Amino acid sequence: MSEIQATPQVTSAESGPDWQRVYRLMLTIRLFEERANDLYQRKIMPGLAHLSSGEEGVAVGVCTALRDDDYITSTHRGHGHCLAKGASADRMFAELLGKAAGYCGGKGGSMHIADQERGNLGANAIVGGSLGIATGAALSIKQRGSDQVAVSFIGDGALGQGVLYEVMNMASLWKLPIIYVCENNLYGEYTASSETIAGRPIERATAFGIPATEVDGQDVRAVYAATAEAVARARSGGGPAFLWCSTYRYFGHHVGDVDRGYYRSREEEQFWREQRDPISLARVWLEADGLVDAASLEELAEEVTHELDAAVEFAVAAPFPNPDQVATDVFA
Amino acid sequence: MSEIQATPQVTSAESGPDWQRVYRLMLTIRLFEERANDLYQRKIMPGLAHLSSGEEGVAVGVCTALRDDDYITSTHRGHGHCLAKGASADRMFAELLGKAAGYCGGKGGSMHIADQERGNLGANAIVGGSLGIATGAALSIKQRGSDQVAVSFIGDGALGQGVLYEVMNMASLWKLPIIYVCENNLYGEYTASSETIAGRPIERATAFGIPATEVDGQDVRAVYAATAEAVARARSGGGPAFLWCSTYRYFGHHVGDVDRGYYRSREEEQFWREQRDPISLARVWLEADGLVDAASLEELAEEVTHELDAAVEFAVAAPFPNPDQVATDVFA
Amino acid sequence: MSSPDPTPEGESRELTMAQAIREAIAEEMRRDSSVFVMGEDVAEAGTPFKVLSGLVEEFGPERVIDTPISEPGFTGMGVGAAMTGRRPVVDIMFGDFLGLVMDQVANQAAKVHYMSGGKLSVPLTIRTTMGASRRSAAQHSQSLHAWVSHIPGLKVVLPSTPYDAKGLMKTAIRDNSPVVFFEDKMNYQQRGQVPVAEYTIPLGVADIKRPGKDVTVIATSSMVLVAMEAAEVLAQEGIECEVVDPRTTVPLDREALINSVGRTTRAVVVDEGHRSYGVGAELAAVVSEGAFYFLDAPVRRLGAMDVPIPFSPVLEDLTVPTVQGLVDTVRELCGRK
Amino acid sequence: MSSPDPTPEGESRELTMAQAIREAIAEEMRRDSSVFVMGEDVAEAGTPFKVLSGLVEEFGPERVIDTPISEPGFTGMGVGAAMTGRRPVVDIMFGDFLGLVMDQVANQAAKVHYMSGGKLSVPLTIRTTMGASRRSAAQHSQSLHAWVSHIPGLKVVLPSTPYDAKGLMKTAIRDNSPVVFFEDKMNYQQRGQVPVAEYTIPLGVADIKRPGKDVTVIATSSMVLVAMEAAEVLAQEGIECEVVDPRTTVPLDREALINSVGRTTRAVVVDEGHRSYGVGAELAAVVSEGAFYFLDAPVRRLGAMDVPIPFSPVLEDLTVPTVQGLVDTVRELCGRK
Ligand SMILES: Cc1ncc(C[n+]2csc(CCOP(=O)(O)OP(=O)(O)O)c2C)c(N)n1
Ligand SMILES: Cc1ncc(C[n+]2csc(CCOP(=O)(O)OP(=O)(O)O)c2C)c(N)n1
Ligand SMILES: [Mg+2]
Ligand SMILES: [Mg+2]
Repeated sequence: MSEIQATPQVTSAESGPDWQRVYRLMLTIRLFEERANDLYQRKIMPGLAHLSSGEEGVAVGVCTALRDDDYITSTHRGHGHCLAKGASADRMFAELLGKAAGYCGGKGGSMHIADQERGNLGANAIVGGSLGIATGAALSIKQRGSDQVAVSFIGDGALGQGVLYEVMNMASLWKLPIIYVCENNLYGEYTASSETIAGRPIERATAFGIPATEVDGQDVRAVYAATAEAVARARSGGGPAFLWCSTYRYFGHHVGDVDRGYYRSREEEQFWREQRDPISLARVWLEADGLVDAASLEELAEEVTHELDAAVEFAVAAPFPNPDQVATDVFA
Repeated sequence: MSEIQATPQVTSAESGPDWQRVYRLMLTIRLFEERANDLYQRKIMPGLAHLSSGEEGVAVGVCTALRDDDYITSTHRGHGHCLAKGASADRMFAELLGKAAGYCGGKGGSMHIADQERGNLGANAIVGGSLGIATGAALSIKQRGSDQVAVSFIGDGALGQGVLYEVMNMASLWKLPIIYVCENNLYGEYTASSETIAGRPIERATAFGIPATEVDGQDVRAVYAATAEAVARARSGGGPAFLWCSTYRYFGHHVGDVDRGYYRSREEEQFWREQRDPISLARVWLEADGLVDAASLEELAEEVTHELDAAVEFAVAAPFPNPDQVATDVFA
Repeated sequence: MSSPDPTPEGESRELTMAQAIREAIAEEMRRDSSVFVMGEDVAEAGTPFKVLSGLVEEFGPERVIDTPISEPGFTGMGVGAAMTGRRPVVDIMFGDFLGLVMDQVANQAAKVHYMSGGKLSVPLTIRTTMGASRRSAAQHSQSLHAWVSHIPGLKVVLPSTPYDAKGLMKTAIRDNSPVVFFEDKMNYQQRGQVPVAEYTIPLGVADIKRPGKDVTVIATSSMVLVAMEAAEVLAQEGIECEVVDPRTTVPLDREALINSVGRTTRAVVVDEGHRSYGVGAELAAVVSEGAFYFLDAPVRRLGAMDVPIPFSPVLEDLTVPTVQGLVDTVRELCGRK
Repeated sequence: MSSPDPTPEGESRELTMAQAIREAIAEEMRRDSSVFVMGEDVAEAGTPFKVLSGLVEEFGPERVIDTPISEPGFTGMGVGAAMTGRRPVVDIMFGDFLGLVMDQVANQAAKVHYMSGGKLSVPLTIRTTMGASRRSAAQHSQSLHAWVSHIPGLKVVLPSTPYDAKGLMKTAIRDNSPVVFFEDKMNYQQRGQVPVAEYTIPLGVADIKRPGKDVTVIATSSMVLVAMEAAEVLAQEGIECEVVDPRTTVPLDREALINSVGRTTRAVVVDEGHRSYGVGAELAAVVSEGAFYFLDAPVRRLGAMDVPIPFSPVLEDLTVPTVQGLVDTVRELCGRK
């Protein structure tokens, strides 16, 4: 199995993360999603998948500020979170194809991918469905006296789910080490968030006494910095935080959502792809800061491509689960 | 049947309500609850009931600003709302005793009392359970092009229920004519609100772009004024409002909650009863303004006592439903 | 078919079930201005399954309302709107999301009429989906009609053909009680004749989808298709299945089920909910009790396996009743194996 | 009783069911520091039924946590805490409030283990209540165990005696799967012998509460008391009832039920959930199918009427199975009427 690299570790608050690895991870997600889309188009991947291309800055910026033993919960649009938290692409592809070698033995698929070893408590196909889980993990952390933190990734659509307010209230009351990261990609399915969100989004957290920050989700540095601050506070008992990250999904709501004209314009899509791409933006300052050059980027892209192609190959060749697996794992 | 008077009507914005009737209504609720408690103690009333003594200022202040055709939804602590909206005490007592003459034919009881004719869409035994109903009534009003309004009474405990935030969001987005009236009586059952509410309560509404007001719930004039303002705005298409009314329940959470020492002090109870009683406070300014005098108050008290005693008598003597009623009204 | 011939005197045309449902709702919206639709992505998107395409264009956004992703909130609002003069059709995109709204459905919608002694009523229709086999995994594949069928005060509809879907939907919308209407995702593209002229189908009347004398197959929703195919196979072996479709679980046409089994003396129940504590249990119990003295063999039940629906196609396909599985069961029941 | 004699070698004392449950939880909390309790008014108030009185005094507010009135939120948190090393006991004050948490229970708790291919697990216990007859009206009187029994991945416990309640609660807390534990409000003050020494009772083992040869009465939760009383009455008429208590609906001890009916040839199922689409339907279907060739009469079902539970005592008392109703049913089943 090829090994996609683990979450970049923050060695110290001063030194900051390894930005090359940050870049690599974003690129990995981008190329992963392209392959997922391709597998779907070629009818090798069953079901649907929700791609996160365009949103890599959030997943990577957040997870870069986390430790391996920190928890995340993810969404239906969760490949990026999973990779950013350190999962291997090969076992992820295997899961997407329903193979036994997948993270969930093929039982979960794209919408339920979880990676116990890296603290990914799972994607969730219920909008807002993992908010309770993440907040409960934070309660568990506190009860165990650990200095882990939990991150709950949610979409802007999850602001519609009442459970968010229930758990934010308890997280605030009990000063739980949890960070709610909301990926505002402007749409929930085929409806603009502006039609479904009244008032100022971050006030939905501050109303509960939770510090909230608006973050440019396309700037991985900004995401990292905001997360690192929230994580530091949470680790030291300072309680929850809420990050409202503006971002954009390039693909449709799911892989099959191709004709999008009725809910958003080509121009808008183009703007984000061309002007606000988190990977291109990172590349500019990485080059400017001398952290990478054209040659090293080329090399890196080749490496990632190679790894992902190998991962796809592995997954396609991998066997399906045995029929007897259908009845296992119902009870623990 | 004795007739408890209807909701005092606001004849015009200037003239204001008939304050004598306001006073009478508060007194009616107080004496109603005393009798309900008595019926429980004497084991004539089955089940439990949640008394609202001490909170009359909110129920009456709010309903005084409403028309007969406006809607309210109520809570498990709903006798006051029901009376304030114009229900008859005799049919209410009959309902509390499970009699056929009750508002719901004895099928609802204290926790489900409803009065279709006066727009009371019902008490609810699920905390926050009528928030959807009230907000839906407001949507109906808007769709029908009517100038009615809907009021949803809730307790401070309902701030814990996620559905509140879901419906406030929609009410705000769609500018629905609804007023959320929260009766903050400092406790949800046996737990202090301070232990269950993070942040500043009114921000839970303003976060959704809903104007919110903190109101002294023991001052019926203040409640009336805040409601009248919200109602006027709602009637003219200005959308929802949220009123956070501080108040206090004199009795226990329910009629059986007698030893309350473990969750609140005698001193606190005494303070509210003696210093903050909505009826005594009203009496002071009514007398000062020359709207009532000792004699008229005495007369009024006698009248109300007489009416309520007759109502109890009626209810006690009234027959239980026929057994065949058990299977009717399942489907409409 | 014992149901009225769809083309007795008038014209008919072939529609998909999705089209038939849309037509029913559109007709009722034209007929009664108090009918409106509310849910996630019901307007321009016309739902993910495109069932409601075109409605917002005809009726406007005031009557085809896109909501936030707030199932408890807008379902509750549907209850309140229904109590105050409207006839909402609330869309719960996937039946799995019923978990979010059971309080609104079971504690509010179902009980308001009774608790108020008949004074208030809730003419609400909730449309939702059921059915697996789409590789949608455990949280998007459930058939949870057992939950609502268990709660007094709710009517529950499970159409199996475009014809039934249209006629039952119109009745559901006109009904003064809350109705939960389950659409099997696998049925949406199924085609069938639907009359041009208006018609309705009463709730609580089972339909014999295929007459037969050897064994009764009681099938619901998309399982009717499975039963019809199995009956075809079995007919070639000389086993004549009577396929009975209850069409509504509440009210349940107990008599029709019992009568059929009384004639055939054998019964299999096929329902796509999980086998245990599912709708199939009730149907089997009703027949076992009601036709006890006629039964030549125990009533058999087929349902989804008692496991969360797995993603992997090779596993998912094992979980739901199949034509082959039903054929085998009937053969065994008739002593042909 | 086929269950281990409560006083084989050790002492026992009489406890109420409430005390037995409290003792079970307290013992498990002492034994395993990862066990904690969470819910509304569970701490100083010890729940409205005083089941948990004294726990917060012993274990402190970090392990006996009063929550806001946020059932979906804190149930979800129970799931997450369970997935990350804790063993939460979540308190849902009234079973009726399950409507609020079915998404957390059915879509999350029940499925996490399976969806993750066995990698994650949810050792969560949810305590809640069931049962009518308290004049609490429609929203505080339901017995909704059918909902959770239908969802694969959940275990479901319905104790009928203090002895069973204690032993089953301890097993539930130690179980690595989510368990929903239903306590009948009418049982809380019921007394029974409970050993001083520690013991547990496995899930999935039915208990013959009274042996008999003429008819099997399969009864759950407080209906076991109804069955025991009815059996007493019937014994005087020479009808010997075997009262079988499944104790858990999931896993279900099918064999024990079928074997008993195989011996007696007649069966009545008594469960307090609504009759239609309820747990009783499954139990009846299991027995009808499994004991078909032994049955001398159709399996009868008693359950709550299919109406919302009314407030008025004269109506409420008509809705739930009674001793008299059961006696009549058994008599009729045995041809004594
Ligand atoms: C409770 C629930 N309601 C509806 C859906 C259907 N659905 C799946 S994704 C989605 C939109 C989610 O939007 P958002 O949270 O903004 O995430 P995004 O897809 O934009 O990343 C909806 C409505 C669901 N999965 N769960
Ligand atoms: C959803 C739900 N959870 C719990 C309860 C039990 N319960 C009944 S009243 C109550 C407290 C409500 O507090 P609040 O809203 O402040 O109203 P108050 O009783 O103070 O008037 C609780 C927890 C309930 N009825 N519904
Ligand atoms: Mg979005
Ligand atoms: Mg309160």
